[in-house]
Amino acid sequence: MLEIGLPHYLSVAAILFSVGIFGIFLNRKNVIIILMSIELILLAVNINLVAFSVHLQDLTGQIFAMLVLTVAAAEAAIGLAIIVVYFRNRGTIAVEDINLMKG
Amino acid sequence: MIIQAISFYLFGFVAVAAAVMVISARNPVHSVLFLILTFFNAAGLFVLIGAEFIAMILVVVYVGAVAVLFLFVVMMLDISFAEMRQGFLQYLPIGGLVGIVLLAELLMIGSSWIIAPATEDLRSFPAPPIEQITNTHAIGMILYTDYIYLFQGAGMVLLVAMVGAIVLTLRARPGVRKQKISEQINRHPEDAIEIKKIQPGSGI
Amino acid sequence: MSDFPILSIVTFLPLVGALAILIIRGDEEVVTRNAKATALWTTLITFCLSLMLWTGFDRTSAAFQFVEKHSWIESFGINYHMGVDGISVLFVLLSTFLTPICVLASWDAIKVRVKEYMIAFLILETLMVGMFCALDFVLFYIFFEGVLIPMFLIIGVWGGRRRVYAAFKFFLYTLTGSVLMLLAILAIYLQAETSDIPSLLNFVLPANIQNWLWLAFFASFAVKVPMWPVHTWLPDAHVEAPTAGSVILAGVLLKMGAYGFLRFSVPMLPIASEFFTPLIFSLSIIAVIYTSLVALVQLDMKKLIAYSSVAHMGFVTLGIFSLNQQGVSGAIYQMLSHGIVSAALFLCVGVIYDRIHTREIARYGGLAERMPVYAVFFMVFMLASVGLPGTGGFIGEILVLVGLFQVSTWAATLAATGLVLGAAYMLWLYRRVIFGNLTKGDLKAIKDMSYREVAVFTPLLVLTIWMGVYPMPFLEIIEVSVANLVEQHKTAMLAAKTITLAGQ
Amino acid sequence: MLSMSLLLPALPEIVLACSCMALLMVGVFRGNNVTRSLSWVAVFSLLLVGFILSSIQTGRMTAFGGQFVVDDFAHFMKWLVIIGASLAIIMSINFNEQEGIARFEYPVLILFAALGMFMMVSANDLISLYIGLELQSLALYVVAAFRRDSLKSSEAGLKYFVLGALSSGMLLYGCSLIYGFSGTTSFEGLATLFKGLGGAEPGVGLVVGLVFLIAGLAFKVSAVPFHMWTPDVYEGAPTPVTAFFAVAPKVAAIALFMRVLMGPFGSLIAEWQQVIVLISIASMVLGALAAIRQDNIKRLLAYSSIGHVGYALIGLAAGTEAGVRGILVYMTIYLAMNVGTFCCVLAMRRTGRMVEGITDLAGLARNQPMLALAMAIFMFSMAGIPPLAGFFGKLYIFLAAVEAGLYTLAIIGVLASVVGAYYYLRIIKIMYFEDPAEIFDRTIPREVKIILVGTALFVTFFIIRPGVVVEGAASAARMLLTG
Amino acid sequence: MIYILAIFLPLCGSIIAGLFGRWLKDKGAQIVTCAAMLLSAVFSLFILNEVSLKHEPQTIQLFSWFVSGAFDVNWALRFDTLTAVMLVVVTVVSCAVHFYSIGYMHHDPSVPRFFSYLSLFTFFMLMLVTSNNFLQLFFGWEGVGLASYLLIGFWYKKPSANAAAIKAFLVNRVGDFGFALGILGVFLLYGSVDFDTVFKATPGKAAATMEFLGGQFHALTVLCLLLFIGAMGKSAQLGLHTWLPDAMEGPTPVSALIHAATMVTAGVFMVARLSPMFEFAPFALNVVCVVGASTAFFAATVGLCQNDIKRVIAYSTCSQLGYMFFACGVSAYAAGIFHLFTHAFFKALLFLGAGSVIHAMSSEQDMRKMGGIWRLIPLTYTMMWIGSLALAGLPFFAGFYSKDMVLESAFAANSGVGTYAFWMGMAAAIMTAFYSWRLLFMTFHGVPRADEKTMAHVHESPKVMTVPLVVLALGAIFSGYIGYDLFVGNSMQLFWGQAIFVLPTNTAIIDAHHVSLWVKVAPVIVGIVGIALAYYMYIIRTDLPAKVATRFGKLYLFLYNKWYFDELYDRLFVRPAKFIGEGLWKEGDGTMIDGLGPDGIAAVIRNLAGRVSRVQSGYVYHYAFAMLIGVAGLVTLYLYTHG
Repeated sequence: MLEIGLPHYLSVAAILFSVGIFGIFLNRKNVIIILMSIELILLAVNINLVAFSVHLQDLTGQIFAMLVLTVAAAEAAIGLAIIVVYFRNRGTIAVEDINLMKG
Repeated sequence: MIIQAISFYLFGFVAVAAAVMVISARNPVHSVLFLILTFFNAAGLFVLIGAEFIAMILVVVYVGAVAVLFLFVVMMLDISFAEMRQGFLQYLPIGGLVGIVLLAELLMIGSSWIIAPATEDLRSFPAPPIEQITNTHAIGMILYTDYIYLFQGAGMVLLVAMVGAIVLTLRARPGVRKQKISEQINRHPEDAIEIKKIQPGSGI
Repeated sequence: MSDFPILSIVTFLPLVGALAILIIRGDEEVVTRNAKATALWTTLITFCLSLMLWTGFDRTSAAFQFVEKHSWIESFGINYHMGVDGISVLFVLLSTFLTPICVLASWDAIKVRVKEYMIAFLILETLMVGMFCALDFVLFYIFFEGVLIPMFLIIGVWGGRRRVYAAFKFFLYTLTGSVLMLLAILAIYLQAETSDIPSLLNFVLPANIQNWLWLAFFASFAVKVPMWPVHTWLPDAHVEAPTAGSVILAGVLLKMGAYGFLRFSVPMLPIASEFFTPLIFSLSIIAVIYTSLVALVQLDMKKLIAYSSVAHMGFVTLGIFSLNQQGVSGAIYQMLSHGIVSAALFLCVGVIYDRIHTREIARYGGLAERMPVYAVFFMVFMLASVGLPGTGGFIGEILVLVGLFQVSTWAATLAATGLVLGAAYMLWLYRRVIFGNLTKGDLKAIKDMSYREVAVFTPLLVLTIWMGVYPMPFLEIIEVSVANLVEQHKTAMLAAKTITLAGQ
Repeated sequence: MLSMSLLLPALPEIVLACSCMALLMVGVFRGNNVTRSLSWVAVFSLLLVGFILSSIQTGRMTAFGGQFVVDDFAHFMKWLVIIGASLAIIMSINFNEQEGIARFEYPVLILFAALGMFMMVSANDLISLYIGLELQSLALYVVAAFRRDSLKSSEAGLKYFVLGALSSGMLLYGCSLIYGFSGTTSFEGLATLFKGLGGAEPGVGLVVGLVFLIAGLAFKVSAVPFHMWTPDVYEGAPTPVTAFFAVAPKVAAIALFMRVLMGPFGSLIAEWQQVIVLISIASMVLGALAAIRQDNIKRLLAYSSIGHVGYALIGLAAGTEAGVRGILVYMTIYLAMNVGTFCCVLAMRRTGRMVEGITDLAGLARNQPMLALAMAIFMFSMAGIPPLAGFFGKLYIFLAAVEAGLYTLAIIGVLASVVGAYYYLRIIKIMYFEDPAEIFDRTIPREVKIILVGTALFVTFFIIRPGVVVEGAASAARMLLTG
Repeated sequence: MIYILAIFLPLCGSIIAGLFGRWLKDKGAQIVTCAAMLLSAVFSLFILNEVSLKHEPQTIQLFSWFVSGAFDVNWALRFDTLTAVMLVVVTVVSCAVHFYSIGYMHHDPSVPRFFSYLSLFTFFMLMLVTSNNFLQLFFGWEGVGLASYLLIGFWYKKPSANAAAIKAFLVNRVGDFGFALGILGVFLLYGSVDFDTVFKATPGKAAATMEFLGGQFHALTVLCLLLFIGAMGKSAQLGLHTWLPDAMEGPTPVSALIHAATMVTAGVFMVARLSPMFEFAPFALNVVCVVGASTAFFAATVGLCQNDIKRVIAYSTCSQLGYMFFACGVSAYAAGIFHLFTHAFFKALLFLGAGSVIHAMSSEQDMRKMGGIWRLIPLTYTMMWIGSLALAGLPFFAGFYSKDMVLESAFAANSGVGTYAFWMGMAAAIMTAFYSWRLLFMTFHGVPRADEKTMAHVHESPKVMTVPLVVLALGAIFSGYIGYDLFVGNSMQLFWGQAIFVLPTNTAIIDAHHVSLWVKVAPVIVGIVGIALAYYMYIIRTDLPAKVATRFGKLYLFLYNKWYFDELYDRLFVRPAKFIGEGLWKEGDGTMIDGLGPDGIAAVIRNLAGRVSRVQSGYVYHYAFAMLIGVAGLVTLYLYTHG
């Protein structure tokens, strides 16, 4: 219990991952929350990667994590831009209102 | 060792708790703030494990850029929080069930993990001992050489993000007055004033 | 002669005609006229060319003749391989013979989109002929399945009131069967590492997979034949199709299924064929009796004839799976004569449909008074359908029964009841349409057949009688190949038995 | 110092990236009024890339320390991407002008997406896989919402983005597990590792990671149950974009799928075959079923593409060279059919406005027989009816399935294709059997017309020399498997 | 050449009249067909002379019909005595009927068609009798059925005629069904369908058995019974007789030719022709005998109560055919054929006479509306007397010789079935006499019951009709006397040659010459009794028939309604067939096959499609949820199967 090893980090990552996923499909209010959930997921991945990297004593994981961070930032930018565009058209970003197309 | 453990549990617990708050806070502004908290704690975890460069990047990029961007957009869009919808709990049982199953599975993998044999030989870039070279230094040595391809690729990703964000949100609004200094300086009287000769007594 | 690609020419000439029609431009009327003329000439020339098959066919050989072979998909060993033997050559002729008749029959009946109609028919001819000539499995399948496209359009565009339902039913029903066959073809291809039909005819497939493959083939061919209980697409398709569509459907397309049984199921899967013979017999006999009874109570002429087709094709399958000389020859002969006779019967319906625009039997009666010539033609074809000796229908039926009786007296007896029932519904139909008093107002002014119509019917009539009185020229062609087929089947069964015995 | 020869294998990508940036610059400085010429330049640069691709192509080569690989397989797929991207740009030129969204960023973004696809196709490392995927995805998110004043378009972009990001998350999570439990991200390393197992089961973590990875990739090819975005995005995005979505990303993603599963995880086929079979069946069945009730042609095509992916995955499930070959042939034909079909959709325009209802096609055969004929050819081809090209696609796929002994899968596949045939026929029915509706504008842009005719001819006459495509696919497949 | 001409001239006549009738007009068609027929008749007599009297039977091979493996069938004409006799019967009667028809049909609008049909019929009949194999026999068999169908339905506007035509064809088909199976069996047993081959091989197959419908039976018995079913159909024997009375809807000359003289006797001809087979199937012979005897009795009873003049004669025909069959059934084929021969003349005479009456009465056929016209049409009246006398078998008329011979043979067979046949025959004989004179008395005597207008029109028929009557009358008077010796008398063996085969043990026909006197006299006596009874009831006590009818109401109705055969068949076959057909169509095809098959599947798929579409709700979180379920499901699946 006191010996902090890889499983602990992986568990934290797994929990964060799950929280992120919960956030996506349980959220009815605001699309931005979904974006944040995604950030949580990516964070979980990064924790995984870094933990593994350290455990394996291999730098690839950290490089990977860094690239993930970069991409995540880009993704956030695009995502927010799309939300802004949507908001301009629809006047709301409530998740429940985004269902013009279905069937 | 104890300190390490305490720190881990502290960071870990706060990170998870903040994450839960992110998705459950009623006010999106609070969500963003909780997100920032999560990131800080994650950074703490990274430091704890010895990946200080990533930790710094996390703070700089995420807290400094991404989270602020979120905050900015949240503020800008100015959602009225009065009309909170119900229905959140409607899908909770089934959704929760599936989520928990998945979580359980992931945790199981995490705790009962077996690393494949022979991984020692497969490592592409063994991390040098921390005594010889720092984490940041080591990353710096390979990022621009061995990973130049991916680095450039990431650059393209950022470029696309930039182009995309502009293409989507930038609009040239008619009627917006902009200061064009070169034009102002280069103005000549001839351009600005037209002299009309008027016959006296004819009126305008 | 030997290197003259007659089969390819016969197959693809109609396609050339279709392209020619496609590029016809001008106003509606000119296009219509030219399209008709082009289609007629193309089909007639095709027919004349196909007569070379008749004259040049070596009647003493069971081998494939007029063979053409070009590599097509090299890495898979799939070739463009064409050829005919005694089993298929007559079907080629049947197709080329019926198509000009269809074109003529549609001359005035089709008034809208004539150009497209003719194109569809020409493409259909290419595919039909190609299917009978193909000596490569993949090639065969392409032709076999491709037929669906023009037929779907013909039924759907120029059909009757419920044409959409009928066209879909036809298409999806037959497609379902065919795709399963495709899997079987692939399995055979992988087993034998060739898709060349002549080679496959000599290839022995493992006994344990034969049954599955056979069932897959059955799914396709049984629908096409059609056998009970997968026949229900046929009445609908027939009723809704334009006259010429019904003619081709009954005349040629139904034969494709039976041809498939003959070409593939029996020679390639002998053990399974033997194993499933009781199934085929049961279904065929049910078909004969069941559909005859159903035909008895039909109110729509075309539907009645459609159901009669199912019954007649029941005889064909019975004949094929008798697996002896008379049965198989009879089945082929029955197909040919049914191709002519049912085609003619549909044309007969078409003649009056063109005038009164209804196929309801009750709307007719007493036509003999106003249309004596028509009555005669109709009578002859009706009798041929009944299987009266002296018409083509008889020879096929009696040969099938002769073959069948040697295998199973039960089957033969039950099948023979079809003779009685067949007579019942056809005569009753004839009586209700042709005989009786002419009371309906719109029939009083009905005109007898025009010269064009007589020209359409005469060759059919001549063939019907010819095939009944002097069938030898046709049987001669069939015999050797059938003998070969039956012989091979026997050898295969013998070999299979020996293996089983050795295994014990 | 990297010598040029080391960069040579990646020359097409480098050229493509440079032309992206160059075009961007030109656009920024010259503004939107050069969009048309810029689009053509983009097409030419794509062709130039293709030319370079063909001229440097010699066997299998890796670059950047093994993160990047080119071989016949990549070559084949890249050509498909080039074709798809070029056609998407050409199709959009007039469309965008008519819709008032003719902006120079469009061709640039398409080029970026193509670059991403190139990277995906040539990925030889989990990280390069991810970067390529993201590059492509980000560009696609943007073009999906490209008609930013349209609610539908922006909704499409939003949905695509949210779900795409989620899928990336899953994929990444999978990557992280794979990395963690194997110690490497390099495909070669993974392949060595799994071969070394000699058939023994790898760790649970690895396989779960693989499942997550598959889920992420399945999202990109829109396989069930990761398909839900497809209809909405197809419907909402501008039509040329939809056309692009329907072909190029699918080609790239399926290439990646093959690259990953057949390459490093090739010896783990027992672990993933079942998963792919399930996904494949679900895709075929759902694609066939859900399309039946559709009234919007783009939605219908979305479901159709889901179904097609299901078929392509059969080849993957076979896990053999024949399977890969089948997929390559299938994707080639699929590309032609879809581009052609979308050209027809582009032609559906009344008094200058797009119409997308299937019923709007009513009686098209009377008004515009040639357009209807082309559409009918594509529909029959998609239904897999010989002698059209679509049949050959299915033929090779099912050949692989039968060869691999996947009989149940094959049977479900063919039966689903029958159900699927229903809705293709329905379109033909509406065009040919029904009374004409209001007439469409007869102003089909010339480029679109040419593409239409070209694809229709390809689909129709594929039968004459199927060898050309098939042989290429065969050698590509061989190289993917044997290296 | 003459042989061939004799057969094919009628065909030529038929084709010419049929195809070119429009141009030839009535006259031309009549001339062509009658001339062809006349020539054919003359040739037939020549052939009879050559073949039977000079004993030169021969077979003319025409060409191969069809060959399939061992199944080898040729077109061939076989001429032996049996054929020659039939040829003469057919051509002579046909010729008479042709000429008669010129007068009878001259009002009809489609004369060429009628003559074409008549000649066509004759051709088929000739093909039938000259056939050299089973298939050709079948060809002629069905051909005459066709011609009969056409001629019965000649007046196609009359619904009853159409119904009768179809009935005739269908009932015949039922018989042919058996016949066809018989042929199949013959081929299976012998490997050939040529008469010569088959007959030669028969003794060797006497003990053979064959599998039929799951059981092993004596082969020849099975075959003969199957073939006999065919004969029953064609010759209207009990059970398959129902078509014959209805066939009277056709023009009267047709009834005379087809339904009295020629076609209906084809069954008898067949049994005689196949005597080499039947002889080895004693059980089948017994069946033939019983069926024949029963028919003779049954038809006679029905004949008692009919009111339609032609129907009476039709039932009489049916009854007489019964005689012929039971003669064959006791191996007295020669007697059967002899009766066939004489019967052809007098029955054709009766029909044509009846036709003459009908002609005179303006197409009235109901005897209850006739009466008292004998003075007006004396010649017809005479002819009817001659015909009736011959039918009743009064001495020195043709029927006397043949009928006696038949009855004596039955008696002499000295077997159970023979005795049954004899007594049935006797009973039929008395009824025959009764109804014949009932017919005469009701038609010609008593007070006229027709209306004024009809009576005013009554007139003797023209020459062209009466001359054939006279010719036939001559036949009816003398054919018995002339033929007796040849057919059944001392020259019998020589005359028939190989045409009829009788086992030496079956000696009925030879013994028939030596039966006790009462047997010889009895038929005559019962004939006279029958006539007297008729005289008493219809001339002296004209109120009696009605009383009898009411007294035995049930029986009368039973007989009047022909033993309810039609109703029975209607209930048993016709209605169920339609009912089942309707059921199979609507329920079987519609509800079951389509309902469960294409339509059902389509409905299910459409339903599923709707559900699937609803799942696509448009909400992002649903989509995400689907992905989550997907990935969780796959992971779980993996862990479940591999964990």
